[in-house]
Amino acid sequence: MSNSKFSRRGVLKTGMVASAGLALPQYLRADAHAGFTNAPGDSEVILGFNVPQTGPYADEGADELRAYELAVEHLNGGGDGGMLGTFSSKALDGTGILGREVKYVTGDTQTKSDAARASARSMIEKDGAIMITGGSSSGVAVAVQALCQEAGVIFMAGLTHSNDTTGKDKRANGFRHFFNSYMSGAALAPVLAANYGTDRKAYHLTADYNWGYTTEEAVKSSTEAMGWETVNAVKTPLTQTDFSSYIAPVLNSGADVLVLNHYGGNMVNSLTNAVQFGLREAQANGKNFEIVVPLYSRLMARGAGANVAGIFGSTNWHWSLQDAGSQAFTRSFGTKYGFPPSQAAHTTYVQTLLYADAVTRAGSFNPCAVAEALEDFEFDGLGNGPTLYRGADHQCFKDVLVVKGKENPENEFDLLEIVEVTPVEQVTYAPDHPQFAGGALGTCNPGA
Amino acid sequence: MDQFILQILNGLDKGSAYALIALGLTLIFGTLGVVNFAHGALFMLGAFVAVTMSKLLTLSHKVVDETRTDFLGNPLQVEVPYIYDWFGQATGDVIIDWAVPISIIAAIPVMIAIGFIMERGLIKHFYKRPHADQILVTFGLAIVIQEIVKYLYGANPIPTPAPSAFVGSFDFGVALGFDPNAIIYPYWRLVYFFFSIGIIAAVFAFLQFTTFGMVVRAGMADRETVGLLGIDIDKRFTIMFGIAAAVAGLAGVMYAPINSPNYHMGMDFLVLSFVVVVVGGMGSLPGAVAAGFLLGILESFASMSAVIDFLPGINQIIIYLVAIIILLTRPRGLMGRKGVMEE
Amino acid sequence: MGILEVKGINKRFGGLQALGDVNLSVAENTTHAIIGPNGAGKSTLLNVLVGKLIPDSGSVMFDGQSVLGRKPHEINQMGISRVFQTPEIFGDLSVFENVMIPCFAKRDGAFRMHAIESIFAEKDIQQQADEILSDVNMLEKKDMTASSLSRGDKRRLEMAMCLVQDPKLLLLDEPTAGMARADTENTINLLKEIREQRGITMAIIEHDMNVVFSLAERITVLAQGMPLVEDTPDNIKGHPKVREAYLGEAQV
Amino acid sequence: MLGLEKKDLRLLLIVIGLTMLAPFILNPFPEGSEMAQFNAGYPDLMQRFVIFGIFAIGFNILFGLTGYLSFGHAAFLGVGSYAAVWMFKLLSMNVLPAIILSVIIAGLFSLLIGFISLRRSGIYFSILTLAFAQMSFALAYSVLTPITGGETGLQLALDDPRIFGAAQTATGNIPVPALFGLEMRASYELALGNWLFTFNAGYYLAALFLILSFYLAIRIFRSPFGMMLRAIKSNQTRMSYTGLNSRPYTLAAFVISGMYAGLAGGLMASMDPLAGAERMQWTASGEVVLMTILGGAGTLIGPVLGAGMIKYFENIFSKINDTILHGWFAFLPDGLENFVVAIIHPFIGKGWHLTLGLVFMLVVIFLPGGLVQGGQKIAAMFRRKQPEDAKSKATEPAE
Repeated sequence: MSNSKFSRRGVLKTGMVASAGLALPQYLRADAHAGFTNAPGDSEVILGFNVPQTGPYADEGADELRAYELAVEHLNGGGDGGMLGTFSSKALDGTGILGREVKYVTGDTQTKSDAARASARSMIEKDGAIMITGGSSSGVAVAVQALCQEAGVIFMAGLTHSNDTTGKDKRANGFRHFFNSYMSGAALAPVLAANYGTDRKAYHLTADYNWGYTTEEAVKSSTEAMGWETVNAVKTPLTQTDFSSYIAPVLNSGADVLVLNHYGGNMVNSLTNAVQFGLREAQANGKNFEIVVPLYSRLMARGAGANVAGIFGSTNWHWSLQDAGSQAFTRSFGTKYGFPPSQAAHTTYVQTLLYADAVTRAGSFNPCAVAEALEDFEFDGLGNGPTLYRGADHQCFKDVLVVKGKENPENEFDLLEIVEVTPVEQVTYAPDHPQFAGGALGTCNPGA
Repeated sequence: MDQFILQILNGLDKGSAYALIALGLTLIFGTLGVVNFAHGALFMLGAFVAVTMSKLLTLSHKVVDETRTDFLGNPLQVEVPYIYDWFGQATGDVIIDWAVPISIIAAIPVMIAIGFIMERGLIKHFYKRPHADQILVTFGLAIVIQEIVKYLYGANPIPTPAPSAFVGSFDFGVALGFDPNAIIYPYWRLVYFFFSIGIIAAVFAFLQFTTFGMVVRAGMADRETVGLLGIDIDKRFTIMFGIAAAVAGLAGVMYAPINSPNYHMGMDFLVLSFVVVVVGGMGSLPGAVAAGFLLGILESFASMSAVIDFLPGINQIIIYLVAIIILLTRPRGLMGRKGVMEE
Repeated sequence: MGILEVKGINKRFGGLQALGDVNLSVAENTTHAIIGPNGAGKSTLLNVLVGKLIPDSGSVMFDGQSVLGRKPHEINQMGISRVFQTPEIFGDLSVFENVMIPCFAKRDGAFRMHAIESIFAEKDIQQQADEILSDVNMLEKKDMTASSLSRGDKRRLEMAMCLVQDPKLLLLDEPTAGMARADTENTINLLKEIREQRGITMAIIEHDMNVVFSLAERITVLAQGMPLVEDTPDNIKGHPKVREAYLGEAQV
Repeated sequence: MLGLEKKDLRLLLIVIGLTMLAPFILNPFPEGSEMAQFNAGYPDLMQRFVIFGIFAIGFNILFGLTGYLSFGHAAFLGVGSYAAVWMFKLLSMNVLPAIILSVIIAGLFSLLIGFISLRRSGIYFSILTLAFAQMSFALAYSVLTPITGGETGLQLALDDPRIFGAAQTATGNIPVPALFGLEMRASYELALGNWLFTFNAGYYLAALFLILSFYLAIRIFRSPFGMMLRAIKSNQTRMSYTGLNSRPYTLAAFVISGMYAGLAGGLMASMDPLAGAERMQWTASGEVVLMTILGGAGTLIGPVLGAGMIKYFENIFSKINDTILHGWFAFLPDGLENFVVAIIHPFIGKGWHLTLGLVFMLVVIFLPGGLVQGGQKIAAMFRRKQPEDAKSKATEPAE
């Protein structure tokens, strides 16, 4: 018995079975189609952009949405084409995807896994979305990725940095372009060693949830490998707003580096608090005291204002990169919206292009065909240099940027400067690396 | 020992923030009996008075600088604050630097006005309504205020630094004979602490030593009788609401440099402030203040890494755990009055 | 041996001796009044009897069982009902429901999980409720919300709620407080009627001498927490100590 | 019939009719039309309507009847969904044992929390329940990650034991929740002209539970127990001086409503096998409070309406974006179109919270008894307009 597990509204909407008031009990319509969820009709294809529109990450979500709209414009042949011109694969020609015009629906993840799944399900069930993308936290990414696996659609993760997304929680239908905790650690460690020496004592403050754990582990292991010592690692509650009681003891703990494994609002507050306590000017063990933020977000760094100056961190992409792809993207984004794009905007734009390209190369919207086309796909020209979408865990491998907060930013967008572009070899790991252990990709699910 | 002193200091500082927020809430909630879910929004509005002030002070006009280019390669438009034109750059910078203290002056009338409008326009009609209705209407109001702020200022936190004179920390350790850096505390947090104490003292003095305060206290105890005496208690309650809003707002203004304000900071503090008020005991101002300090200090101790190592997760739940223990051992919190919101 | 035997009750609130060695014996099938000037400890005594306060020492025996340490609802289940100074009724419920509740309490005890049965199927309870409402002349008001009743009707309703439980002892806390003279008369008559027709033992705490002397068969006088005298109304009337206590109050 | 009075039976029949025909009622607009945006007749949202309906009905048994305002009821829903997902992981993908276990676990958890919290009343009780729920949330999100999945939520995995079922499907995927082989996500689609109606197995299972829950709630409301609960709300002093012990009554009500929450949690996990910690956060507890008050606390149908309204806003309004707005107003001249879109823009998409907040305020200001009272007002208006009609209808035998 084959059931229609998820509706295929897209067909009806576009192909419009106008059977003039005739009751058509279309039970088990699966065979009538290509055999996968939400197979699009002949004229248009619907993508689901699921981003945080309310809650603390709403601005990041808004930037992602801008990038998606830009990507759709470019895919449909509008605008200046952005990174379509610099992308190494030339399959996309600005006529939509496989000749179908790209349409999209939007939803609000609220940065809650429940709400994100509800929103994604409505896109799949109601709007007939063939692919879901977006999100601004790992919890949401992992939750929606599992849902897409179950529903039989492709999930192109947005901003998600936890190892788990392509580690223990990886799924065959899910793909991540963004980098991860391990890569941050691997990229940061040598730069930190070069700048601060190998004889350092680190104190970690870690957000008490999955992403925090994986980031702490990654930074700890890669810095310890270089000779650093970890003095202490303290977990801080997600809902904490005032970190003073966690930061006050740091200076007297024997540590001379503070690592803030925090993101978003947590990062803004803990960094602001740390600077208030004078840690940046302080001396410890005869050295200058230093602060490190493993994952930087320029949007969020804005909230910390001048406090970011001189502080090292890593980022997936930055608009000041000089390669042709980055420049093309920054130009078309900046022209349309009047300010440079964030790394969240970049990764979501790239993910949309990569999906469209994979469909075109596969010649089918079937998620299994798309997944096959994405797996071990090598490309260039999308802002991160030569990149591999590894088939074993659906993680992109590319250069990682180590950045530093600018001392004298010229404007509110010019907060970070690139210190080093860590080459991809240095951040590559084996699929069965212990930090990514457990879980299995499974097999791709095309739905009913 | 030094760690211990450090966390007490920390707890006092945290506690003063809690006490100040709870004080405003308890004026409305514990004494007027209105379940005010919009109190957090008032706190947030206070912080955004500071944000607005610094935006106003840096209100700029654009000057094209041909020598530099922006990220798209066009000539750079440099923003020049009007205040530079009026006072010159040096004085202008000082004024901008002092935006937060300046906004305290602005916050008092603004917040009192907001409080008046809220009370006269909305809350007044809900004194006699069931608490359920009060919850719904104030929650709705809180969402609306929050969304308007989000619409105007975005969702991200906005840095609102303290004057540069207050940057850095005071080293208590040296003063007390410990190693340097053992007990340091940021100047601005010390300012916050003393500011809070000052406001709390002022509110108490106001209620204790003025006729107005006496009437209001009598009105809290027995509204009808005071009404019978021909005293217009409603008008006084409106003023009380204004004062409560001002206290919440001042708490917010001063908090802005500690954590960059964002539109949902009110909601983040809302639950906590309710817990503080109730643990302090309904209808008791000293109770709210005491509970604020108690929870602040305990929270600080719970965040010490030795404590967390011993009891993982204790820092996550300490406030709630303490609230449960206190409410189970003392039926009306620390200093609650009998019969206030017990039904 | 009375149905209610209070022996040597002491209760202190801080430094204040609220009750000092109080003895009281209420004989079955009588009306016993407890009087005394303000602050004499009448209310404290009443609260001890119903389990709201626990005395520091002494014993309270009701129908051969100790009352002390029991909760108000347990004491009610032993057969003591209480009428309050200002009527305590279920204001949000209908008059009919107000009297059904004590019927359930009497039949099913302090708690029963009858969550699925329909209230409309409880014919015996409904009948009892109807009967008591017609006894107090409130049958035509049975569907009204209790809070919308007049003050007199509220008191009658509360009385009905107590009577329907068929208590062994009815405690009345100033049943005529704040009433106009005509209402007071009505209440006196109502209580007399109850006393005669139902044979319920009553203990009345009262301030109004007129009421006391119209109803009581025995009177205990309290002053400053101490039992002054206990006697028949006639003997109490001319008792010098009583006069002194009340005059003393009047002077203040 | 069914031990119900005529009025209640009618209400039950209305609820049965509405839930059974929901796929039609919620999809009034043809596919592809501009108004299709407002269609809510897709499985996920329909399931959410009934599941949150159950949650709110249960909450109302406590709050509406006894007046005890629990601010931590989401904890029971969360615990229920964790229990269900663990059943899926350990036992099998059959939803029945999962739902049963979630009700039991939530019942036990609420017994514990209720037993402690009910030692206090009023606001003190509210804060105790809030504190317990916040502790549950904070711990589930962090240190209990091995049991709860923490941030990412508790999910199924390919290597789960599932001792009474297959760990994986033939195609190497995680099996989906099913009722004896009937998959919860299975749908039957009916196309009538341009209309498309979806009949989803999971929805109908949840709807069945809603009807049962609703029926049980009516019975409780009309039972002596229900009357006792209302009496507690009305006057606790009189309650105890009438020989009734309020504590077991309130505790029973607390546990019943906790079990309702557990049922909702179990169903939620059955429809979508993931349990996230945010389900237990105070905002989630606050949501059910708002649903109940919005619909009308203490009324039978109110909480269901309140739940439906909030979920509708959350899922439908949040998905309207400017592109859609431009589509709607494309018929207007350009300038006017942009103007209208700019006016509506703050209230849709990312502004859906604003709309919801305004709705809360408007409802409580103009309909003090919630949506139910609004409905009654409208009904009364019609009755006044056509008294003759109403009378002639009333004389007809109501079957």
